[in-house]
This record gives sequence, C-alpha cells and structure tokens, in this order.
Amino acid sequence: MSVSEFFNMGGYAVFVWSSFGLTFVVLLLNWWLPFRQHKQYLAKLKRQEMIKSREEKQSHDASS
Amino acid sequence: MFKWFVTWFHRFGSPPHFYRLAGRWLPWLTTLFVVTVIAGLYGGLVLAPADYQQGESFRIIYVHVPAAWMSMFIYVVMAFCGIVILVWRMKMAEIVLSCSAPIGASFTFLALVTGSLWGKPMWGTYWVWDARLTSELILLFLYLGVIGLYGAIDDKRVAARAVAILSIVGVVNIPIIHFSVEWWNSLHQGPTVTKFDKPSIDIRMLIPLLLMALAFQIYYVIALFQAARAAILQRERNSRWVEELVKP
Amino acid sequence: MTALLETRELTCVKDDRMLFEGLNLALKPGQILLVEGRNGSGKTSLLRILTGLNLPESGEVLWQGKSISDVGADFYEQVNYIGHHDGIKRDLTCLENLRLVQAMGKPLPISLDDALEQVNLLRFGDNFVATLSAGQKRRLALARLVVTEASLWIMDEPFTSLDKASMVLFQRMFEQHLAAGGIIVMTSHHDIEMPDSDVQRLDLSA
Amino acid sequence: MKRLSLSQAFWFLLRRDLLLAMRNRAELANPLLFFVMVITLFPLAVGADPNLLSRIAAGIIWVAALLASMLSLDSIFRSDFEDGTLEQLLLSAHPLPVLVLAKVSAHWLVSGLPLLLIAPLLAMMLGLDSDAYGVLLLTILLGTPVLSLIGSIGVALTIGLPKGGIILSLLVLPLYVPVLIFAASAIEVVSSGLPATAQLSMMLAFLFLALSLSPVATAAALKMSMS
Repeated sequence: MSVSEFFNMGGYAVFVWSSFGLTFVVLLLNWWLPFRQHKQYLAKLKRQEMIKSREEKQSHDASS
Repeated sequence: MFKWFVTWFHRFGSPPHFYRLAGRWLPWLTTLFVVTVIAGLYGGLVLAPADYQQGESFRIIYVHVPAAWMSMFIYVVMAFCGIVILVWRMKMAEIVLSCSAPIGASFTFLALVTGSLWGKPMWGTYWVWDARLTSELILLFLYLGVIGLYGAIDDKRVAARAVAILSIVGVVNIPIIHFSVEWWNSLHQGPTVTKFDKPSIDIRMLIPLLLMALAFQIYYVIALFQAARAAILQRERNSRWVEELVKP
Repeated sequence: MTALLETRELTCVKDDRMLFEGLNLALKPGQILLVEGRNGSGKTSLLRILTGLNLPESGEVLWQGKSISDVGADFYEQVNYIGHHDGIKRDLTCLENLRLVQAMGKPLPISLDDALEQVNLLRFGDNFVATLSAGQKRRLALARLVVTEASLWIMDEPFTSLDKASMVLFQRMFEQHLAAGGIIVMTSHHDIEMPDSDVQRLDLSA
Repeated sequence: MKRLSLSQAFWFLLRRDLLLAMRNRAELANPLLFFVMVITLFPLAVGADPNLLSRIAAGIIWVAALLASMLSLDSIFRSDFEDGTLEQLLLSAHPLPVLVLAKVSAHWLVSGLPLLLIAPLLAMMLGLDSDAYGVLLLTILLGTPVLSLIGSIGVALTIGLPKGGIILSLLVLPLYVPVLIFAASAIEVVSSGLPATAQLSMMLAFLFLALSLSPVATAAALKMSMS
C-alpha cells in the first residue's frame, strides 16, 4: 500500500480523517484546558502568597 | 486484600493525597496513553484489512465505538460517585463527579459526530434516526443537564449533591430510554441500518479496537486527574496544605 | 439530669468561610439557649443544623444521646422550628393553616380554637391569612408552638414585627414551656428577660 | 396522645393543595390554554391537509401534553418554597416521600386531569382516527402522572435557583422520552387496526416504577435544595 493510497482511504478520506482529526482535537482540548487552568491557578496562588509574605516582612521591618 | 482496599480508598479520598498522587502518576499515564494510542492507530489504520462491505470507511469504528463506550462508562462512574456522595459525603467523589461530566459529554459528542460521519458514506446522509445515534443524543442531553445544574448552583458542595441525585436518576433511566429507543426504532427503521450488525469481526480488526478502547480509558483517567487537580486547588485554596504548596 | 440536646464538635463552613468550629453544646430540659452574634456570624446556620435542615461540615447533633440523622421521626416529633419565613399560606384561613401543622405528625395537646385564643387571634380563625397584618401573621406562625406538643422549640428571630404586648405574651409562653421541661434555642435582636429561667448564652461573633 | 396518622396526613395535604389550586383558578387554566394553543399552531404550521394532520395527530397531542405538563411543574413546590411551608414539610415526623407523593398527586389532578378531559376535543379537531380515542385517553391517563412524578425530581433540584426554569427543561425532557415513545406508538398502532396491549402495559410499568422511585429521589432533592 502506498502512502497516497493510505491517505486516500479508498475514497473515504474526508470522512475517516475528519473523524480522527476531530477526535484528536477534542481530546487535546479536554486535556489542555484543565492543564492550563491548573497552571494559571497555581501561579495566582503563588503570587498571592508572595505578596502576603512581602507585606508581612514590610510591616515587620517597620515595627522593628 | 479488603484492608488494602480500604486504606487505598481513604488515601484517594483525601484531596491533598489525591493531588500529589495524580501529579506523580500523570507523566506515566501519559506515556502509557501515547504508546497504546500509537499501537491502536497503527493496527487500525494500517494493519487491519478493509471491510468487505464498507471498504475503508469502517476505520471510523476505531474512534466511534470507543467514544460511545466511554460515554456510557463515564455516566456509570458518575452515578457511582453520586452514591458515594450521598452516603459518605466524600469530597473526592464530588470532584470526580463534577470533573467527569465535561469529559463524558465530549466523548458523547465525539460518538455522535463520528457516527454521523460514518453514516454519510453508509446511509447516504449525515443523520438518520438510528437507535444508537438517537440514544446517544439523549445521553448528550443528560450530560448537559448535569453540567448545567452543577454550574447553576453557587455552593459547590450543594451543587455536587444535586448532580449526585441527578446522575443516579439518570443512570436508572438510561436503560429504559435505550430500550424504548431501540423498540421505537425497530418499528420505523429503514433496511440499510442492519449493515452495522455483523456476525463476527476479524481478529485483526478487533485487536486495534480493544487497544483504542484501552487508550480512551487511560485518556479518561489522565483528563480526569488533570481537571481534578485544578478543581482541588480551587476548592482547597484556604487550607493549610495548599498554603505550604505555594510557599515561595 | 442528662442533656437532651447536644452537639459534638460542630463545624459549619459557608462559601469557604468558617462560621464556627468545634462547637459543643448541651441543653437539659428547662434550659434556654440564646444565640447571639452579628449578621452573617452563622446564627441561622446553627439553628438549621440543629433541626437537621442543614448538614454541618463536620460533627453531629445528638438527641437523647443519639445522632438526629439516625433518630428520624422520633426527633422530628419533638421539634418545632420557626424560621425567617412564617411557613403560613396566604390563601388559607388561620384555622386551615393550623390544621396543616397538626397533620405533620406531631402530638396534639389542645384544640385549635384554644391555640388561637392563646395568641389573641380567636376572632380571625376564618379569615384568610392574606388579610392579616405582619404582626398577626407572626403570631399565627408562633401559634404553631402550642398546637403541637414538641419539647424542642427552635426559633429564628421570633419577635420580628411583634408589638410590645405580644412580646410579653410570648415570653410568658416561653417561660411556661421551660417550666414544663421544654428546651428553647433562639436568636433575637430584642432583649428578652426571663428571670426565672435557666439561660445560656452563645456568642458566635467571639 | 392523639395524633394524625400518615394516611390522614396524605389526604390532608392533597386536599389542601387542591383547595389552594381552586383559590387560584387563573393559574389553573394556564397549562390547559397552553396545551390548546400549541395544538392550534400545528395546522397553521404544517398545513391543514386532513390526511397529514390525522397521521401526526397522536404525536402533536403528546408533544403538546408534554410541554404543558412541563410548564406547570414549577407550581408543585414554588409557593411552598417561598413562604416556608416546604421547610415545615421537611421537619414533619412523617416520611417525606409520602408527603411528596401527596403533593404530586394534587398537582396531577389539577394539571394532568384537565388535559385528559380536553384531549378528545382536540383529537377530533385534528381528525384522529375515531377508533384511537379510547387508547389516546388511556395513554394520557397512564402517561401524564409519570410526567408529573419525573418532573417533580427536576423541580426539587432547581427550586432554589434564580433561573431554574430553563435548566429544568434540560433536566426533565430527556427523561420524558420513553413515555412519549410508547404513548405515541400506542395510538399509532391502534389507528392502523392493531392492538396496543404491549405499549399500554409498558406505560403501566413506567407508572409503577415512577410511583415507587421518584418520590424518594424528589425527597432527597428537596432536602438538598433547602440546605
């Protein structure tokens, strides 16, 4: 079987490849969106924590 | 054995443990997924022979059928979590239930779209009111109901209990709906639909199908872990262990 | 005498905010608990947890030493709850409303007319609730307390929209209930005086 | 000491809800008017061809009945939720599913039963086969209580939500599918001269299943919604 035959899928290329392509896209999105959400959330929490610790340090310096 | 299961259950039931374990397992699961999916795709797209009736178009089966299986499997998982939520009020079950719904809905969506893409060459039209497609469509509505209800209630613990009840009601109804639709279809169906029902399947076609099904299962676990980690972090943002985690 | 109503390590979380934590209470027959605290400190949540309407984040409520979720009907037979809403239907008459209260499976000590008389609403028995004033409605809601014989009264701001005379009337009713061995848990913005009773105070703001 | 039994409580609650419905007659008529209007719209939309109409009459009547019953669902618990009576029901010493059943029965009597009474008239207007009248009424008699019972779960889940109405249809309509399929099919086979015993016995089975399971689910959902 040649490569072009493989991609042609016996004339059903549109249906076969769009099915596989769409599946791939949906699965990727479903993985990537929570991944990004998790990363963003972690970064946000880290930033909040950093701000908090700096403020604490400042008030500590001011009082001493 | 039972004791081992109970300790395991408890460890998975605590959000910080789950968070850490999921984080540790994710790279391994991803590797496993990539290996299985490549093997399944190679077997399905290259090694398996073309179908004697449907030609190459039957290869859509390798995404359509596993997606349809997953769409039902995930709903059952959700109903099981629902029981755990109502009986033991376990936080992790709430997170698993709410994170599973979008994944299940996307598998249902995929099963529908690939089914209709398969239907075009087979039936000559993208949509027929075939029993399987129709019940899959209703299943999609059930998923959207769960997602909608969970999103509409602000207090997420209350929301989790609401969708727990809803998914248990849904899982009782799914067999009835499925049966009704099958029955309805047997009265109205056209002759072409039976093309799908084949007495047996070539082993070279079957193995890739099972591999793809396994790959989709692993994918579900990966996507669930990923979403659960985000949800845990959001829910437990005020707790001690999250504070430790984000300390600079 | 042993405590009738107890809480063990009650914790309540609402919208990520810890309202109270590790709350232990014990109430004996004849005792009244006044729950105090500023708005949003969890008074209503506590009362609803005590009735079993809300679930605590952790901990449990005990009735005669058993968790209320296990006791079920025997507990609900003994509870009267008056919340923010009167729980009274506008399109029914006073008598019809009280009959419904009695239908809810709690023991019935007195006739409905006697109950209406106790809250000074005897003349209004056949009037629709929609025609009553806010204070009269509240009195009708409080009449629920006497048409059934429950030993635990849980009340959220019972004196809202009541005039001075009615408040005195109900304070006397509460005292009688306590003297008969009942228990009261309530919140109130009004100062109430019950010199002869065993009063406990709980401040949730602290 | 004297106390009212469970069956007395059931009848009392049923009577009270009927009484309340009678005192709000305007609301009572709404689902019925909706039912009639939707059915009037169909000939306007698909054309007045008597053959076509008589062929799809069963489907039209059932889809309209389904929508009308869904529209009226909210009233099962709405006013009780708003004035705090629902809270008192939850604190009753009687088992909540039984009280729920009383309320749903009352709801069916005021929303399902009128559909049953007006359906023959509409069937006549749509030109439904006259042999199918009996079975049409039977399907409505067996089917609409199932709709009310299933619907009560959905209402109980969404009662506390500010925009519960839209989501309610999403929750409830998929669950209505089996009733719709069997009811429409029963009428169809009878019109073509075959007996509909199988369809009707399935609907009876659905009714018993819904009677036994849905009050429990509704009670659980109400407890969730009130917390």
